[in-house]
Amino acid sequence: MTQPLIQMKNIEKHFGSVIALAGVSVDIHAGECHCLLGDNGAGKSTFIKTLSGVHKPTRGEILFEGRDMHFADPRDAIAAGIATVHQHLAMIPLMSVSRNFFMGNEPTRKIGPFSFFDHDLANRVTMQEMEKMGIVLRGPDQAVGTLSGGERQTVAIARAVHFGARVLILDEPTSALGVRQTANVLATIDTVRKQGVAVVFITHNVRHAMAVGDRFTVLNRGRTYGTAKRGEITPEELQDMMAGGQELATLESSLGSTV
Amino acid sequence: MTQPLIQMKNIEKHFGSVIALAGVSVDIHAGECHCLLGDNGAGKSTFIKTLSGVHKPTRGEILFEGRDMHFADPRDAIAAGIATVHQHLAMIPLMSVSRNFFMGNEPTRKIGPFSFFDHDLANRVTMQEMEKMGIVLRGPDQAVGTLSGGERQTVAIARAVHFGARVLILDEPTSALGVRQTANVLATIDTVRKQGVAVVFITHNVRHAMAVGDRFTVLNRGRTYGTAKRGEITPEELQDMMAGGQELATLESSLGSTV
Amino acid sequence: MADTPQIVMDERVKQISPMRRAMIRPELGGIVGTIAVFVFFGLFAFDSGMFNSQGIMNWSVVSAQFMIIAVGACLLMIAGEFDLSVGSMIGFAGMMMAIFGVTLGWPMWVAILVTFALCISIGALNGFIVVRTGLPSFIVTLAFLFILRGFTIFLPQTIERKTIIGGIREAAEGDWLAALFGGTIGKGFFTWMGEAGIIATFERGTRAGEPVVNGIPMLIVWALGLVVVGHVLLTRTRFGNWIFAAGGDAEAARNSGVPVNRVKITMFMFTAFCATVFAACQVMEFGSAGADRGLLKEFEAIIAVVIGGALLTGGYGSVIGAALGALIFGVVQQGLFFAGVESSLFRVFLGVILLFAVILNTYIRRIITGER
Amino acid sequence: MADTPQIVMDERVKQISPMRRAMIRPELGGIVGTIAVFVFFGLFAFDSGMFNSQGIMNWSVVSAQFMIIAVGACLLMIAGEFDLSVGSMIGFAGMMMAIFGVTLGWPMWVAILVTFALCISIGALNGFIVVRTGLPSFIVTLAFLFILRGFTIFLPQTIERKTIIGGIREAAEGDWLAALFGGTIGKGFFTWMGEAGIIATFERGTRAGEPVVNGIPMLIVWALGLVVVGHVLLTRTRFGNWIFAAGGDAEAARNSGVPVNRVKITMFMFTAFCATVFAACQVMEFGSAGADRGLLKEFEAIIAVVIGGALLTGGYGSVIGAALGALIFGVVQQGLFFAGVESSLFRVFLGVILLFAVILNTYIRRIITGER
Amino acid sequence: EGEKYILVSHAPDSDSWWNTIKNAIALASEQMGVEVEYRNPPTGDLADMARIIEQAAASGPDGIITTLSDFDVLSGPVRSAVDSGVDVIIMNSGTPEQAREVGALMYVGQPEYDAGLAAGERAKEDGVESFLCVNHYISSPASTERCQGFADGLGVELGEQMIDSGQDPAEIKNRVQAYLSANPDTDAVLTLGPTSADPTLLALDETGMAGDIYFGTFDLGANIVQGIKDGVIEWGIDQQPFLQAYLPVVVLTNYHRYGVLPGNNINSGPGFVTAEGLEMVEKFAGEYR
Ligand SMILES: Nc1ncnc2c1ncn2[C@@H]1O[C@H](COP(=O)(O)OP(=O)(O)OP(=O)(O)O)[C@@H](O)[C@H]1O
Ligand SMILES: Nc1ncnc2c1ncn2[C@@H]1O[C@H](COP(=O)(O)OP(=O)(O)OP(=O)(O)O)[C@@H](O)[C@H]1O
Ligand SMILES: [Mg+2]
Ligand SMILES: [Mg+2]
Repeated sequence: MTQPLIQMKNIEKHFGSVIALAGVSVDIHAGECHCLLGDNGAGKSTFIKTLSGVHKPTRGEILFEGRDMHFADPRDAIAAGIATVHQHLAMIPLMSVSRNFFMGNEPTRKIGPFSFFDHDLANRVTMQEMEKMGIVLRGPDQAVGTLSGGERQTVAIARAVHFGARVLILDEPTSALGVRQTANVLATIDTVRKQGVAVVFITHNVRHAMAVGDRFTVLNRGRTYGTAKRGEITPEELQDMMAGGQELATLESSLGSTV
Repeated sequence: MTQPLIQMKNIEKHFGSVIALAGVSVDIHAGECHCLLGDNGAGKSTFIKTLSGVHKPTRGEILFEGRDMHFADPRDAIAAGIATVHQHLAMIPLMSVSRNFFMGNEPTRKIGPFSFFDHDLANRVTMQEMEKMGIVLRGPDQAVGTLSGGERQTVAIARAVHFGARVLILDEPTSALGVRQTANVLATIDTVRKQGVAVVFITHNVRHAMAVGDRFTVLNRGRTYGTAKRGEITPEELQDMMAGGQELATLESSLGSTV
Repeated sequence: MADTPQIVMDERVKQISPMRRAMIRPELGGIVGTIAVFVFFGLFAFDSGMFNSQGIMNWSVVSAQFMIIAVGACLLMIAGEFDLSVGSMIGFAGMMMAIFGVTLGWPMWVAILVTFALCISIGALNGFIVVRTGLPSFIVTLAFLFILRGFTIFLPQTIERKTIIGGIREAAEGDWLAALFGGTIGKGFFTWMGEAGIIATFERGTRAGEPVVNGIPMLIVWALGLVVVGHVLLTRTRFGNWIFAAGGDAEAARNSGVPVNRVKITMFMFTAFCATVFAACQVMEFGSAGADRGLLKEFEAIIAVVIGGALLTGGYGSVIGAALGALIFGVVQQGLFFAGVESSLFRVFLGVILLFAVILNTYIRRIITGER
Repeated sequence: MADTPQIVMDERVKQISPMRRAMIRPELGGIVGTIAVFVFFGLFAFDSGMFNSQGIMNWSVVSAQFMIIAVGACLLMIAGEFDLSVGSMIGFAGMMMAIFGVTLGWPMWVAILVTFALCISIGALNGFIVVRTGLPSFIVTLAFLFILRGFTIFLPQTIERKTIIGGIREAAEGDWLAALFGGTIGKGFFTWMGEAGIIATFERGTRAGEPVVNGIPMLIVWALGLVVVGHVLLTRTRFGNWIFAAGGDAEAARNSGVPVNRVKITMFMFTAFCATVFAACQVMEFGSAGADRGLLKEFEAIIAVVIGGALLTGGYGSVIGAALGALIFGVVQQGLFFAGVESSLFRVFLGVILLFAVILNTYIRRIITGER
Repeated sequence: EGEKYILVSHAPDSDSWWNTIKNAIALASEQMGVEVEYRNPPTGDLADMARIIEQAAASGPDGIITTLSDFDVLSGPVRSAVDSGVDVIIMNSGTPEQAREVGALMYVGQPEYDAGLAAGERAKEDGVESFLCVNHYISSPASTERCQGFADGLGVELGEQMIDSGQDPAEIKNRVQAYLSANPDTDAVLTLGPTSADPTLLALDETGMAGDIYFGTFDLGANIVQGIKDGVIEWGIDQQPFLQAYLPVVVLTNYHRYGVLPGNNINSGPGFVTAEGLEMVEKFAGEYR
């Protein structure tokens, strides 16, 4: 096995009196989709936020291609090639799609000593990228607020794909999406992975995870509960792990199969 | 078949230039779980909001036990026995759990000519009901903002169950929940249904729908796409309907089975 | 069917001691501040007359004034809105009472009642515009700040050719309703105290021998009454729950069956009511109405409420806290005079206290609500 | 792998005509308002001298004043904060220039530069407190409103024994930097116009024969300069995108790599810079600094910005709009005088215009952003 | 020795005219060896001022010096102060009659309406028929009285000749210009103090009307004195605020020490300051004048 792109070792994160992460270790490889699973409040979002520079871990280390990394803020993580689609959308409804698309990564053009936001480029790229994802915008200056939830999610993913050269993190991207949109997102993950990008995919849906995941790490109450490879585990086993090891047998029998 | 508890006939709803509902008809029976499915933006939330009194339908009629109903605002719907858990949580983070629980339905006690909020009763009932749902609170005066997302969802459902004598509407209650919490909610739906309450359950997850649904209505672009009974339809057929009739065959083959 | 799995207390959170929990309440900042303020002035201004009967009455009256408008502002702020037109409303209400009662010569009780009706309607209009258009109340009430002040200057100027109308005390003589705002109570008790030598008496003039403080002004009675009513309304009634809900998240409250618009409009009306009470007490006590009355009172009300721990964005706060905030504000303001601090520095103190108070309150609130 | 299904335009939305789309922009309210205002006064005050060269200069200068502070307030408001200390800052900055330049006798350019540095640092402090504590800027800047005004009264009183410090014009004589704020430009051109009879000349008094308008005041130059810089910054640069993002949703912007805190603090500093420019122009023109300068200017700035279509809660607005808002404000204010309207009614007009403007702007904004 | 006096004014603390008062009491307290404090309502709200007088009385000083800018509001608190044994002198605004009525020892000042009236009569003699009164403090009754008195002195209706100018110098300047160009046949301008006089000077200078239009003002300041010197301002009505603050302190001290008291009220104004004898005025304008 090659050297992992990112190694996160024994990450801990405390918020005041709340211990959100009590030691989580995960390796992320290029060209692989790593699924992060676990109960509500298990610490998945907190964990990926330490990776994307939003939170500084209280303890533990992050190695990027074997070298120690310290992100002071999300800009650093983005600069290092880590693109994130957060659970609670990182879109600004009042701004246009193209301004949102390039938020924090604005293309500039120099005119004399001054550098200006290159609107033409931004608009062109935005239209192209959105078209690739199968969404035809009225225009690049349409406000994000006028898009449907699924469309917004798609903008966020398209943006992350466009900029996220090395690692793409998706925090429950499919939870509010319809079947068709979900299929779309899963297909995108598949494409991106095949291009050699490392994908971290958080979901509560076993089927979505099984559909695209190469490896599965389950968190439980702020700790790593276990990691499994594709093919080594059945959906039912995975589901039991996600529920914190509790067998959901009684539910199964009355309501049928895996939820 | 008995008379439906609620009949909604040709409901239309326009927002300015946007036509959100272009004529949707659904019957809801007591003791039955009616699943409402459909793409993002199909109009599911808008539809149930006309039922719960949030929106007034532009056209169409609502019959409650055969009689014409007009809800001026959510209070009327609640008074008629329609309890709703909205997609975007109807909880107020800064308020205590018991105040949230009884919001809009405050129990009062008369002292002389004045009626006062009966805090003791409210606290007692809240603790009881939350315990029934398997959540032990620090105390009834704990602020909702300190609960995890799953716990909040549970408060909302417990509240609706407690007050929703006749009809319980759940708008994507499981989308952000973990496996265990989801199982919990599905089990609750099952219990409530067996008590003779009519349940309207919105979800994007075919398996959740199949697990508890008695009938399935699929909306598409503001219209009823079709209604099916449990046992008359396979999960795969249902999924195709939800995606607006498009076959997701290509996706299936590469990513395996239903998502 | 599943038996619902038993969820146990989260081991990942440190327990908070019951003692600490009992202390952590919205009013805590106000209580701490009040104690601090009294200790401070007790040390630095004790022999300045601040704590003799006249001195106590002095800062009590000032605090009571702040309290009256703070109660209204507090409930409105908890309901998620605020009102910048309070100060102008005070000036306007006083002026209307004067115009009705003196210029037009109506019986004073009619003048007062009509003014109350008028001002409460303006409050309702404010609220109506806010809930109807969805505009921020900052802007709507800022507009009314100007509109009401404009009329308060324009009307007497046009009608009476001056910006101040006097003679109200004479017009109100013997009026039953005016006495509710202008008089004092407990006269007998204070006279007794004066005779017993417990409080000082006048030394000369027509009132020689009478006690220097001859009763509790109705202003204070109103203030305490409003605080009690406001507190009970907020914490002990169904309507109080609606106020919190409307301010916490209007949309969520509406969906849960809370009549949010009604609650907000009612609170705007209540704020207008408080402003009118303030104006009535002022006019009856001083006997005149001027175009400059109430300037900047809206800020003073907001400051008292915020010092008292309420959240500017709504949904959180307490009337008791606001009342303590008003007390702190009043005591500091008058106390600085007693302590002989250079008066232009008063504002500097006010600003610094305000900053400290909100920082303390934010800290307390985060503990209570688990806000992040 | 799936080929992504082609999603077509939603047939459930009526198309908006290109003409309508071109018109619907944040400035529209401002443009419509400006036209309305000019038409109105063109009809009712045309022969009052409002539109001769002197009259034009008259309302231009007033509007330019508003513009200078409106540009700062606009960018800050778009970045999601606002500043109630602008007015006090104007008074404070002017007073510091006077104390440095006159009392301490420093060269005027040193005095000006030091004052700029000082005021911008105070702006940064405001911003720092806001981003650090997460308190609403309303409260923090309200505290500074009091603190700065307190010092503006206290300092000269202690140092100079007066609250107006004059003699600044004399101290600034021949100073290169002071000329940037106090002078006029284009004198030659106006003299020529006067001689050519294009503009009127004085008929009586000490300056008979000179043109009635003898140059464009630097105040106007600054106003236009700031509007252009602000507009380019906001719409054409990367930083401008950050301003929108910081105001639209600070958390989302931060997660996307926008340095939100830096943006907000910078905007507080820019607002302070604008206030100081205002103060410098005023001090140089009038030759004195007074403790009462700048009262209520914070509201006037906010009103201009809001009339210009910006959203009070941040993330939306335009500098051109704010400039038009300032123009409307200035023209209405002066126009009412030209038209001979009773001057105390000015406030009533202001309030009514403010209400109408925001309602119009809200309507436009909903169309643009699809807000609900 | 060390008697304690409190001077209460009605002015908001940004009003610069009161500065002279502060300087005067500083000087008087130093010379007489007494302690004098200055108090005022921060926003100029007279109801707040009533509280300050009550507070002052409560703190038990030997005497209070206060203005009586609204008799209705202030008479109660002042009378209580008198009755509780504090000696009071009324200064600046109010009238001698009102001072007597509240039981004050005496009145030092310039009755505002009378001052306006005198000014109006003087202007009438000089042939003025219409005027503009620049009121920068419209909500204060005293300033309106000045304008009213002036109008009555001229024998004309005040009407819309009084404008609410606000306190921003640029706005004052431009409002004056706007009024004058809309009403070009205005004969005279009356300003109520340095706040409105300074910008008005500039306004007249810019419109070239300086020296041409009849210009009178209340109260003095550095620029006003310069204006008088330049012949732009006809006269300034000097109510000599220095005396209004200085004399009461001296009177009270001597009264308390030796029991002596002047037999009458002192009118510190109106005195018309014109181009003659300006030297001392010029030197101390804004500080002691
Ligand atoms: N800023 C914060 N301050 C305090 N506690 C926090 C903070 N952020 C998260 N937590 C707590 O940390 C724990 C982990 O939260 P996190 O959001 O990482 O869970 P999650 O696994 O993403 O859950 P979900 O599946 O519901 O999204 C929770 O108990 C949460 O309440
Ligand atoms: N208040 C409103 N004003 C304008 N348009 C609206 C409003 N509410 C909903 N819509 C539009 O109506 C359509 C239906 O929205 P709705 O929320 O009902 O969809 P949904 O089926 O619940 O979707 P999802 O599965 O994403 O929750 C969407 O196009 C939405 O943009
Ligand atoms: Mg999460
Ligand atoms: Mg929905």
